[in-house]
Amino acid sequence: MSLNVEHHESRVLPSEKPVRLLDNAGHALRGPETGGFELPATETLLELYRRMVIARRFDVQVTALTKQGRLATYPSAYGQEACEIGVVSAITADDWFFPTYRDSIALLTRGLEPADILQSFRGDWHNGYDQRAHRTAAQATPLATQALHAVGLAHAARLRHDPIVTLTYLGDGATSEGDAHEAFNFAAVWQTPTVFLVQNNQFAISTPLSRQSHATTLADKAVGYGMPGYHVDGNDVAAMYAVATAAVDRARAGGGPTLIEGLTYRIEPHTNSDDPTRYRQGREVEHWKRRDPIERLEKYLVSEGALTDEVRAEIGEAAEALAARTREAMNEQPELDPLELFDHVYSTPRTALAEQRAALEAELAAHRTEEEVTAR
Amino acid sequence: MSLNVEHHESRVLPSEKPVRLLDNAGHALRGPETGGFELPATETLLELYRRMVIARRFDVQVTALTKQGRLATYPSAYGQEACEIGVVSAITADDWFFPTYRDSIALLTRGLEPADILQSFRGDWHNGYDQRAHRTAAQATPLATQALHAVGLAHAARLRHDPIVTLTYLGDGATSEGDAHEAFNFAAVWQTPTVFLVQNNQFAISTPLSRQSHATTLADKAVGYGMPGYHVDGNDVAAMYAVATAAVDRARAGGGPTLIEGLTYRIEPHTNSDDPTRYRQGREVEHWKRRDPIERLEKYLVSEGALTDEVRAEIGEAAEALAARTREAMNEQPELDPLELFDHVYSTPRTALAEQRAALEAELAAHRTEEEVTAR
Amino acid sequence: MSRTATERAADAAAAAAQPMTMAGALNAALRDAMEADDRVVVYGEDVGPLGGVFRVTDGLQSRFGDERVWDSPLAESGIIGTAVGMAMYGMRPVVEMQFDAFSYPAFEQIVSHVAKMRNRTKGRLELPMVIRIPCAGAIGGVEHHSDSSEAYWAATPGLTVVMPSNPADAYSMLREAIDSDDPVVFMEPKSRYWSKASLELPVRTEPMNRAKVVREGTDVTLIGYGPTVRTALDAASAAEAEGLSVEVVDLRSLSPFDDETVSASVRKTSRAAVIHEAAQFGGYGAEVAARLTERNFFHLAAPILRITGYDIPYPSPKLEEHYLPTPDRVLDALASWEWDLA
Amino acid sequence: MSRTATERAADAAAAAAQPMTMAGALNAALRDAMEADDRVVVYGEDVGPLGGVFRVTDGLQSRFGDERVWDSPLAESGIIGTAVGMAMYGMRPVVEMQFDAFSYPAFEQIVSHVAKMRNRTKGRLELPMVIRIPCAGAIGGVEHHSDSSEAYWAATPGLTVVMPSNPADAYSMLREAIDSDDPVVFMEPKSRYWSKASLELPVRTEPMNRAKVVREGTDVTLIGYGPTVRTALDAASAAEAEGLSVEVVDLRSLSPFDDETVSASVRKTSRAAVIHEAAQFGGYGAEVAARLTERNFFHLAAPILRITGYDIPYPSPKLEEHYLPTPDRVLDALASWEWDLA
Ligand SMILES: Cc1ncc(C[n+]2csc(CCOP(=O)(O)OP(=O)(O)O)c2C)c(N)n1
Ligand SMILES: Cc1ncc(C[n+]2csc(CCOP(=O)(O)OP(=O)(O)O)c2C)c(N)n1
Ligand SMILES: [Mg+2]
Ligand SMILES: [Mg+2]
Repeated sequence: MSLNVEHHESRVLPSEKPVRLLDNAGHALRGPETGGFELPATETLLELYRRMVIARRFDVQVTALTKQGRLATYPSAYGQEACEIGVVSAITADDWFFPTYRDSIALLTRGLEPADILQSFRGDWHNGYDQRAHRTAAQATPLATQALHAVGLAHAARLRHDPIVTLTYLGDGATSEGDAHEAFNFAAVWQTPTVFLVQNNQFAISTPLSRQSHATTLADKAVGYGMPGYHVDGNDVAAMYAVATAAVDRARAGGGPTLIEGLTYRIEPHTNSDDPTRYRQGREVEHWKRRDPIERLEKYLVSEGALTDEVRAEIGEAAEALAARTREAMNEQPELDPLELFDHVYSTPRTALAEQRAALEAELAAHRTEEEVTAR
Repeated sequence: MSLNVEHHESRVLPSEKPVRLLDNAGHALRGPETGGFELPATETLLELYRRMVIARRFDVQVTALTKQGRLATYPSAYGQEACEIGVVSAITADDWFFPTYRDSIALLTRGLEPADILQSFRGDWHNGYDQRAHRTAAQATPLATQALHAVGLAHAARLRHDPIVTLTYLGDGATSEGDAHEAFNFAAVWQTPTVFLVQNNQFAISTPLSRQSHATTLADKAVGYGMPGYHVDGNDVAAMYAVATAAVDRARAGGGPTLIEGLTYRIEPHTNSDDPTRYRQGREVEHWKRRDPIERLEKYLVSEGALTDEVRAEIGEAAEALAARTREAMNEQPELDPLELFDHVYSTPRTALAEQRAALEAELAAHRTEEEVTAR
Repeated sequence: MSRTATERAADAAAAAAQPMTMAGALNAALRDAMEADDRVVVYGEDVGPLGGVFRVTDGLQSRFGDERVWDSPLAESGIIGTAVGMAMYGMRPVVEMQFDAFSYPAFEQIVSHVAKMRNRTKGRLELPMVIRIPCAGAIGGVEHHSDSSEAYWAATPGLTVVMPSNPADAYSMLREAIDSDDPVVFMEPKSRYWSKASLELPVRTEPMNRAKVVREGTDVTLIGYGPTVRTALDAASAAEAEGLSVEVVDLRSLSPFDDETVSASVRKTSRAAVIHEAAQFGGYGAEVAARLTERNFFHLAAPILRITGYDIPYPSPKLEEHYLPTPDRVLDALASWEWDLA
Repeated sequence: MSRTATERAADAAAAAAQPMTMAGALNAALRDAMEADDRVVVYGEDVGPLGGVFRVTDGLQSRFGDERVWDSPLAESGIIGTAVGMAMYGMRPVVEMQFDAFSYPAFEQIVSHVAKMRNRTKGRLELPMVIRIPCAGAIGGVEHHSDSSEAYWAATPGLTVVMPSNPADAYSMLREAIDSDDPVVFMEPKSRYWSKASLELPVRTEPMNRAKVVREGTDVTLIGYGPTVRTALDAASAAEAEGLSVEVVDLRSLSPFDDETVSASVRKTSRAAVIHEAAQFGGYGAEVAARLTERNFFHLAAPILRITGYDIPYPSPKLEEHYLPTPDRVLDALASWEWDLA
């Protein structure tokens, strides 16, 4: 599958109606709504389904653990699985991924261990996985900053003639930041192999999209950079995957960056410490729950006879196993070494830090002695 | 005159061919190239001509004075008069203007005194005019930052129900800055009465447009904010004035912001300390000199019989008088009081600053005594 | 027994006084400032219906409408840059940066414009604006949520930088900051948001540019601001048990620095330590130590100590306890001096 | 008379040695680093055909091609942010911020990522990148062209901050910065760009994290960095005429601070002053004074002085002479002490 020719050759406005391959009842669509994209093969969709189900189970589990106080915070992606999983599934293990705090489930799909993903949210250390090994950057908190890293890394790879692609996620709110603009622009000017996914979940914490942008679609922004932009139904994993795959292919072939907007909805609060009743109606949430991305694909797969009870059971088991592994991991409280605080700041050792480290070491030793004395 | 209806109601790509009302030979155009804009009345054009001629004389004079060392630096707008004068002429004295370092001649048109405009370039003080009295902000150096000020001020005026408009200029290079993006976005979301003029003079110091943007036109950026964008021949003052007037009217009527790109060329070096031979061909400069905005309008006005020898002579005299006033002003070396350095930092007095002021005062007094002693 | 007028007034005050958190006091200050002056507007990320992530702007939008209080797009440079324009037009914007680290995108607007506008225009254009920054750590925040940015602002001429440590000051200083014709960086220690005091509004404490001796003592001066005033007071109480008389100064204003009050205390005690959460190297404590030493060198019995965070990025939640300057660490530092206690 | 090998080598060196400006030395360092390591790339605003507004990158693009040296779009956060990505991939980007004040849009990328990446990833991801910043004033620059931003960077844990004062150090330290696995903020004093020295390349001076005693003396230590080393040396010569023996230390590295070298000097002389262009309040000199006092209090005969810019925004060209710490001002400060000269 390849992107429409027009998008290569000239500037075209993204369609106002989002690109969609499956409607909410799980029926395959034809005609202009598909934007010329083809429905992925059933086995591909089944695999996406599997990943989404597992991802959601994980997400629900972590939210529960967070409520139990096991984690300091957790930004849920419940309801955004079509974006989260559909797009990250379009890149290979050799490609680099630049996620945000919201995108833990995409990391899971990328093969990272729950224990490693959640280290930062549990509060052990700011980042808990080997970025280079997984070709997955730390989940960025300062909004839109990671998009520039994705562009820079893509450019470096291009200079090295490595045929990799970088993929970065950002939120609707993050598109307002200067860094988003600079990332889009650098990518377009340098023609880097970068795919930007804007997950338009319609809220930035409490701030609705209408206070964030006056554009018809967020994909419209692509026009101003001379790059193709796609406005896609973000609850249709078939469409998300198809558009992302085309964008990734194009990037890998030297065709430059693409901006994809997935129109979706944040079902859960922003994080566990948020109170969405202050700024939105339960009705709206209910409306979007009825457009659940997993159910939509499920209906299609069932109608195609691809999702048998057997497969469903197998997926369910895998999901439960993962949830159990996640619980176990979060019930462990690894011993952290406070002295490690000093060990990674610089590669070149510093006397002042060594002094401070020694001071803390003495303090800890004194504390231990005190405890021993008290214990006796 | 009003803007095309489509621009209000829906998103439309700016025309790839710049909007133009007079061709390079000074012939009035008809048809699609005009973008539906009408040629301003001849007396308006004559007034614009007058302003441009005076502006250029000033610009040439200041460049000469700078070469003579009278000024620390001067960024010339030679060749950009259609943008500089055409657009600023579309606002009233009650509106606010937010210029850059490049836009001295627009300030001149706005009625500011050469001596006041040039204070900063001569190095006396960072800003030399009463911004509030002239409703003209300081000429901004940090690129694109002033665009946000323009949006904020417009929003404040709107909240106060004052029917004013804010106009800000920025360069092609400045559109790459995060602040440009944030300004466009805030203006569109808040629907502020703001007109953005991007003077695309095709260079940011030495960096050509192709290294700055991959967009078909810089006006395309408007689409991503849901605001109208116009790509205009920046050497056609008739077009610049017509489009700007329509945008100003629309803004004043509550229709929100507009982005105007004027496609022009920087004839002079970036500033006096620049060496353009390092990055561009003399031929290119010659090519653009042949598209001179003043000559173009002159041809039209002559053909219309509006530019008589008498008028020409009168304008020439006014221009020479201004040049003379500028020379005089720059030949004066006003006595600066170093102690004033401490007087304007805070409105609330600070003991530490008073101490430092006293120290400098003592130092200056000691120095004067020393000089007197030496002189005797 | 008949009651005096003073007694009756005191009773009325006590009746009007109400227990209030620092977040509540700040909220009240915003409300009262907005009532008093319709040029005051409040905007930033999530300050509208949500009332800010710390609820400091709670209820303001429903009270004053969305032309006085609104959610801006998510862009800090945009927030500060537009506030500059609004202040140029005579408004008095009070804007919020959600956390210290998220003020960094606005650094250019703050340093190159907010701080410089008045001087640039020879006082013809003032920028009466307040930049509220929930600051510092000790709240178990994940990365980027516990920075201490005060050294950056304090090092920038043209800015006024203040940080209250308690609800009464929070109210009073915020009112004063909003009334000021100078731009004020108003830093709110997050870990103190839920600290309580009984307040009778509108409470007015000392002018915001003055430091305050919050505990008298004779042996040593502990200098704190924001969250570390509590630390200093706790350390002082503990030290008292060991026979040490500790004076505690709450700086309140970081820029300007109240040389008079702080130097007087240091001259009295001849020993001092400054306490802050930020890293030590290049931190605000360096200025405190340097200027107090310059001005009081021959009155000092020992160098001024800095009891601070380490020279490392702020740690993750589980490790922050080892980073923060605790009362224990303060006591250890005091113990490092030789005391000849009676 | 037969010549020794040493003599011959010295001759060859003298023959190879060439007069060079600091700008030229930096240019040569970039060229040699790029020759030595093809992971080194150079980009920023106008660094290509123009060679940078100070010509530090002159000729590099024509030598190495535009895949090694190129003009980026005009966006500083974009420059630093993409450099982070490039360094993550194993490149060694050397990027230029055109002036101090134009690094401010990149503040968030520098403080929240460049400084924190290594620590965040427990050393798994290093960012070997160099951020070149032409810094400070005294060049008659209009507003925003003469800021001194070093206090901001030095206060940020995770950054290494250095500033050469002469062509030999400029070459040597830039080579070392590029070779470092840590991100380095490399500050180049604009007013010294045209200062000259005779250099034999590749010159290697002391390690970049060490301070250097550039003039020996016994009565007082003047501590400078970048442009103020010259100021200190000039003041020292003038003071000599008045019988004062002045030692001058060139800090070279602002973070880390070379406590060993500087403390040794201060212990020897018992008096010290630090000189910088930036405003005094919260400036880098505060850290210098604070830490030297902490470590050498009982060796000091007087408080450490700070001879600096005033606490105001950097002035316009015609007034900067009154702002800058001149040798005269240094001499005045020294004269304020009571000397018992033989
Ligand atoms: C530069 C910056 N400013 C503010 C914040 C605080 N913050 C964290 S998430 C968030 C909302 C982001 O919304 P969006 O980009 O739509 O992503 P979502 O959370 O909806 O996935 C805000 C304001 C931040 N992390 N970084
Ligand atoms: C934030 C910032 N970065 C860099 C600079 C240095 N600088 C001054 S003018 C200029 C080029 C601007 O080009 P453009 O916006 O096209 O305007 P022009 O000079 O062509 O009118 C640069 C890089 C600056 N002033 N501000
Ligand atoms: Mg969102
Ligand atoms: Mg330009």
